[in-house]
Amino acid sequence: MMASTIRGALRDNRALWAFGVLALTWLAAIIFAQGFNSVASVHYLVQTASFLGIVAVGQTLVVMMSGIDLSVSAVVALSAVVCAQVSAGSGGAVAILTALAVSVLVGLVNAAGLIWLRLPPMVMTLATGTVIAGALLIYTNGSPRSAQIPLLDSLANGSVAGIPLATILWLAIAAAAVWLLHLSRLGRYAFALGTSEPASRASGVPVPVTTFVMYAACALLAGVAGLVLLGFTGTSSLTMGNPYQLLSIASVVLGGTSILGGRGHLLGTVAGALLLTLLTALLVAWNLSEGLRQVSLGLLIIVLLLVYARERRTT
Amino acid sequence: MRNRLETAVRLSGRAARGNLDLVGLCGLLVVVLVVYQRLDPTLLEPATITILSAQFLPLILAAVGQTIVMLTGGIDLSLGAVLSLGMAVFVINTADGTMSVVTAMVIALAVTVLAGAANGALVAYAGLPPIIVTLAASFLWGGVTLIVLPQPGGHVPTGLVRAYNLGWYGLALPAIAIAVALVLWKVVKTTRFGLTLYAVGGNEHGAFANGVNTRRVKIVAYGLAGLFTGLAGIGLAIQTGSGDPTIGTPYTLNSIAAAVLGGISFFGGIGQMRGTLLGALLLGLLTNLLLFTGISTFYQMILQGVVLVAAVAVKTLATRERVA
Amino acid sequence: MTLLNVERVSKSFAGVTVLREVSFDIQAGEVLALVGENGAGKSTVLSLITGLLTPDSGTIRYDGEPVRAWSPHRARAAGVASVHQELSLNPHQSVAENVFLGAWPSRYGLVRQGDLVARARPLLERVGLDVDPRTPAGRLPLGAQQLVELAKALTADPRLLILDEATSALDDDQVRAVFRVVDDLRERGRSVVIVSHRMGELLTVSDRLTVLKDGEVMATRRRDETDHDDLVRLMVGRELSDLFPAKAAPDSPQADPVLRAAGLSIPGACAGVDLELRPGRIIGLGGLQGQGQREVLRALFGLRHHSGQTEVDGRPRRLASPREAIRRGIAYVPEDRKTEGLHVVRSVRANLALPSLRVLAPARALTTVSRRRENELVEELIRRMQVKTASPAQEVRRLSGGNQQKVALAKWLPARPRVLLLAEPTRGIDVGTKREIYHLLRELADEGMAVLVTSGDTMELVGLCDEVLVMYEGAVVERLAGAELTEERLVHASVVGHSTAEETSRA
Amino acid sequence: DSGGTTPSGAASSDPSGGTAGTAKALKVGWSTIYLAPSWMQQTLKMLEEDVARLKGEGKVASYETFNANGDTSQQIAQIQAMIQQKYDVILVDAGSSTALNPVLEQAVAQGITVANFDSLVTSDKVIRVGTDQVEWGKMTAQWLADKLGGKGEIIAMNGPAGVAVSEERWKGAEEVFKKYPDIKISANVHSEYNLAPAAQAFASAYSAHPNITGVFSQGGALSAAALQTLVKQDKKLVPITGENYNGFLKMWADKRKEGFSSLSTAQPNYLSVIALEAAVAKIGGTAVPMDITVPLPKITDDNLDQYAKQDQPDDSYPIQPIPQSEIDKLIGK
Ligand SMILES: Nc1ncnc2c1ncn2[C@@H]1O[C@H](COP(=O)(O)OP(=O)(O)OP(=O)(O)O)[C@@H](O)[C@H]1O
Ligand SMILES: Nc1ncnc2c1ncn2[C@@H]1O[C@H](COP(=O)(O)OP(=O)(O)OP(=O)(O)O)[C@@H](O)[C@H]1O
Ligand SMILES: [Mg+2]
Ligand SMILES: [Mg+2]
Repeated sequence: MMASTIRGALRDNRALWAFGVLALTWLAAIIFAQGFNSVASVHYLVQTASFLGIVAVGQTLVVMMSGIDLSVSAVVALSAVVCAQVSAGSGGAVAILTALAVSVLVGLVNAAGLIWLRLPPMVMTLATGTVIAGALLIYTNGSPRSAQIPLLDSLANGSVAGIPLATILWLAIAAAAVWLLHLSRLGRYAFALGTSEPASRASGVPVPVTTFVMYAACALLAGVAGLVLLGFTGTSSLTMGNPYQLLSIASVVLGGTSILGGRGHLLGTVAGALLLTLLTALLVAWNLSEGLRQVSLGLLIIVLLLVYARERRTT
Repeated sequence: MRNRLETAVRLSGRAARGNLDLVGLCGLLVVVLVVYQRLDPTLLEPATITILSAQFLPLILAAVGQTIVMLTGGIDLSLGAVLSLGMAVFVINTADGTMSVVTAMVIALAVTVLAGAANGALVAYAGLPPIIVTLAASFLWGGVTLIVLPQPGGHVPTGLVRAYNLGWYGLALPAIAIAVALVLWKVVKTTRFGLTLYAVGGNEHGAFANGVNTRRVKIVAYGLAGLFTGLAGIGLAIQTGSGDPTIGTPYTLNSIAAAVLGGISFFGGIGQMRGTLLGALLLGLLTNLLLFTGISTFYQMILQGVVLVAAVAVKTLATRERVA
Repeated sequence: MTLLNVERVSKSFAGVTVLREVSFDIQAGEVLALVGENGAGKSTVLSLITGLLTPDSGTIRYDGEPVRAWSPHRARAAGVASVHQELSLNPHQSVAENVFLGAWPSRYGLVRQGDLVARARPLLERVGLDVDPRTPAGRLPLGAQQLVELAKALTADPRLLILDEATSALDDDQVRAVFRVVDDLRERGRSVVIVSHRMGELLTVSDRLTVLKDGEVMATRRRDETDHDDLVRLMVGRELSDLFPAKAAPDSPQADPVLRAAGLSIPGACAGVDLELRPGRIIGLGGLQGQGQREVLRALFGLRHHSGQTEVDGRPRRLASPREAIRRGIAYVPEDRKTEGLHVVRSVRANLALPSLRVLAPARALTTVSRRRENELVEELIRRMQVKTASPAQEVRRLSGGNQQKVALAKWLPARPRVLLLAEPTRGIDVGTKREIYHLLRELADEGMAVLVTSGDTMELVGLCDEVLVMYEGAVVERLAGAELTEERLVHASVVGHSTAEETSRA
Repeated sequence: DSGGTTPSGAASSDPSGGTAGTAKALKVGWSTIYLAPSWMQQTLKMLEEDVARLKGEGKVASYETFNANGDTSQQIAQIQAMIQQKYDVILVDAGSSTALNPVLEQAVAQGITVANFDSLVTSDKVIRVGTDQVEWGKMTAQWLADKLGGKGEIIAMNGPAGVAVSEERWKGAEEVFKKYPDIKISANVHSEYNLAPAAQAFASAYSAHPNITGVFSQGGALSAAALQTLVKQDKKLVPITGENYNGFLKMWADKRKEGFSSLSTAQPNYLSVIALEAAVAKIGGTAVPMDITVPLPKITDDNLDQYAKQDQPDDSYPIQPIPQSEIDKLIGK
């Protein structure tokens, strides 16, 4: 009976599990693979994890309300490309603001499609993603620019007290998102929507407002990630966001958040992004062929999810 | 009395609305076909039908597979990877000679059915949502495909490739294959299993509480989807005369788009295969149509996104319940 | 001959013991009733019998043999059929397909729809349901769906039929049809286990009654050895007096209506409904199943497009969405609590706090939810409504049905609504709690709330309401109040479809 | 009116192809698997310039681009549509080295001149204009091996797995490294030919193997990612092989005085121009070789300044124009 109580408690705290698994994996990496024990290695893991992490935090916001945003990859590229393009004419600050504004706009369009056209989130966000990709081709006439924006450069590459600024930014964003999702009224509404839309409507949850805010926040964060990436590489490209589409969702889920919505904790996503980055690095370190590497990644994700992310049955 | 009458009116209205869906799709398809015919007058000639059906076969069969999974309330994000896997296994086993082609087909289908069933077993037993299981599985099967066929290659007997792509004594082999596959589905649908599929998708717990072995149903459904996906992969291999380990990727999203367009619900239990067929045809023809219109490629992507949104939105808005 | 033996079974969920060494048996050709308060463990013990759950300890013997690897599949194969408390129909499949769910008759492995429909008809007839078997099950009203469930349970000609509150959504006519089926089964030597909170029904139909309290068997009585009061005493542990509270004084000055509807119409559901809801009054909407009562409530709560005038406090207001209705002080407890009433996979706390978030998270605190005040509020509600839950963090779906209903009602209270719309508020609720709810509703009315209730239970309407509007085919055909409000007149108007006054005038 | 006749049959015998006035102007189309990457954009521009010139000469009547957006099946559909619309010349940048063979051969059988460039198919019925990808790997790997004196520890940065270009370059490199048992390949990274993911992939590989003495990279963005990481981390700048990705070239030029050194090559954009001219020449009756292998340019410390373009975006591929005489020689005029 005791055991089942403990199991129940642990089950309810899947985000904690994610951190536990992260710690164990890291330990295993240090012991069984070389190169994971250095400060430099930690430094770069948390730095690279923060690009994915920022996108994944945004993704968590919409997944929690049982949505999904497949346009994040396009928004990452959109924000970077727009910023690089605008900065050539109008300087860094204007460029950054423009990029973020455009990103938010995409989020609003996504939400509008869900609310007024009643499209499934997967369809709507996929379509906006395609449209953005096409629009970027036209906007840049095919050749996106490079840009050296000092603010972004230091944000992406600098460190304070040995901690990468990008990571600090990520954690600050995560903290703000924790407030939004877990402490504020809107967050409660998002959780409610994530578990039952009819019941939420009938309880007076402001469905449109919640949807607009969460999708806009998600797109905004994808935009921020695009800017940080622009700072990191100094150049924009039309395909730079591609890896983040599926990986951001995988991070959310590895963080213990239910893809069906309404269950999980945002901090789990922080662990999820770190875990995914670590796994990728680990697989690189093992020096397997690409085929075996993908097989291992797929199996590892499934096994980890089996440990702590199973859904309960509605019996 | 009045009540009864009103119920009857309401019911027939609903029936019309249910079919309105398909009627609308059919109408759209006719419009597209007419426009197509003007741009390409050979549309209805056997040669063109052969070419087009060879072109559409992989998408149609993949969408059939996706539909089966979606009817159970699931989704298969590993479909593209399994399609490539089927293709890869098929081409490494084909050499010249009919016998070996048949054997290779059987082996390839066995592999894809097993891959699908494995997905299904994970969904059924692991208690993980299908979208996540199959996302992870897409890495898994993608990796397996790369191990089986590290880079494009393999060879399908030239005679078969020619017969398939150019017609065989005037017969459009791919069209026949599609028809056979759809008849196969029709039979499956009228079996108990077919009804169970809809029952599980519509109310899983209800089905379970009534003694349906929901786990077995899911495993079989995903396995069946693997069968159709494998057929799609084999079709693609014969069309292209070879195998390519990464060629299947776009089919994942395209198959979902076709199914959604055809009226299959993401929540399971709702939708008809003929809807999916129409959806896939429409998607394929529209993409082709863009090629004839000479619209700048830059705008084509935008148009694709807009068309998808518009089609699905019109469909959902036209068929939704009138609740506040 | 003993068909089924439940021997000292225990069951606990996450450390909470729900059944403690429960034993009882069912004879062939017998109807056994299981009674008990909400959360006593009735559904749980039935789930053990149907194979949905496995006991932690103890044995279940079927036909003298202990059951092994029991599952719904095996139970069904062994002749155990059940109608669960929660509906298990597939809303998207036809009635016929649902009736044969999982065991569709087929020829050469192929199922023919025509055959299904033809075979479904006599079964539907047997349970007194007159619908086209091709209708999607989700389109039927709740009561009809329950009858479809019953027809489904009858397909395999079961040796043991389990009815877990299978009559909760039925009107009197339909209940009689169910009892005919039960009697018929008994005559043919089959056994039935029946669970219901309508004590009167149980006393007419059952041979023996087993009383459960807090997961333990209190007693098993033969029908002729017991009566209503005795059972209630065993269930609740004390006497229950005055089930219904006193009504509002009929000649008290009437306040102005808070909510007024004139000519409310919804195509296919109701037409030209006029009603006035005044503070201090409880109004009932009566009539047979599915005469549009539910839709009227949904329309008033903005969940259903409607035409006609609606006025709040004498001013015309459009009630186009639940948010607007809530803003005007209207609250709604739906009939189908699992979809619109509750977030079943969320905690009791989250459910109770949801409508009150504006207060718990005011704009001046940047809308941050105050945990302290949330806990206070939730605990107060749980205490006031006596919700039986392990903790406020327990998921609502883990509560017994009756306690779920309490949560669905309780969540509105802190918002102090001025109009309360209740659909079937005591469906599946035990006598003790029913009494509490009746008294609570009257209390709320006395505090100035206007209450509108639909119910299929005539006694409830007569006992609770100040006035009852009888609906028939979408129209209000009779208004009964004061001395005119009797069960007889109510039933008459419900069945005949027009008022007695009309009859006399026409004569 | 371009009919189904084989244009080559009606061509004049003038080997110089200077019969612009008499030969009919051609309908030309290019089907490409991707259009988004900047290399493709640059290629498109170069191609369009050449088309404009040929139009001026009356050799080309119309030109159209088709983007398959990563979907090989769609590329097949495109080529089929081009056959249907009776194009005279089909240019192809292939999404799969094998999957397009049947449809391209079908086009050839219909009398259409097909010229494939950059990413090549295995069919020998079409004109294939490319560089030797295996040689690419060999050449740059050999340089690295020499630079390391035959021993050391390296990270290999490859393109996406399962893609022919990437696999072939690595095949060439692996052949060379096999000869040097003292060179240890401590990590073999696959990434899109794209800076951001490459930078992340390299950073994680590098943090596991900080003692490497060289990097074999088979793509410019990959090289830039590696060099950038070393520069940012203020680490020793080990030799990195590369490609004419301007971001990399600029950084190289900048760090050359700190002792950084590389050998880069290029997949020249003018492959497209050669392919177009080969096709036009073939229709004009020239005996164009079916396989045209364009020599790989070599960018070294010495000629780097001719390539690195400080005023152009990082995401561009500077290349020295190829003289017309060179083209004529390659296409057998
Ligand atoms: N589709 C279903 N709907 C409802 N119940 C199901 C379904 N499938 C299986 N079950 C039943 O649910 C119960 C739990 O299943 P199982 O023991 O396999 O899950 P589990 O992995 O132990 O999950 P948990 O840890 O939540 O108990 C079993 O009695 C099983 O028969
Ligand atoms: N899956 C579960 N997890 C945790 N607790 C549960 C679960 N199922 C039931 N319970 C608890 O077991 C107790 C008995 O529930 P059960 O549904 O058997 O009551 P019941 O007698 O059927 O009540 P009602 O008359 O309201 O239907 C309740 O307190 C309920 O909260
Ligand atoms: Mg279990
Ligand atoms: Mg119960």
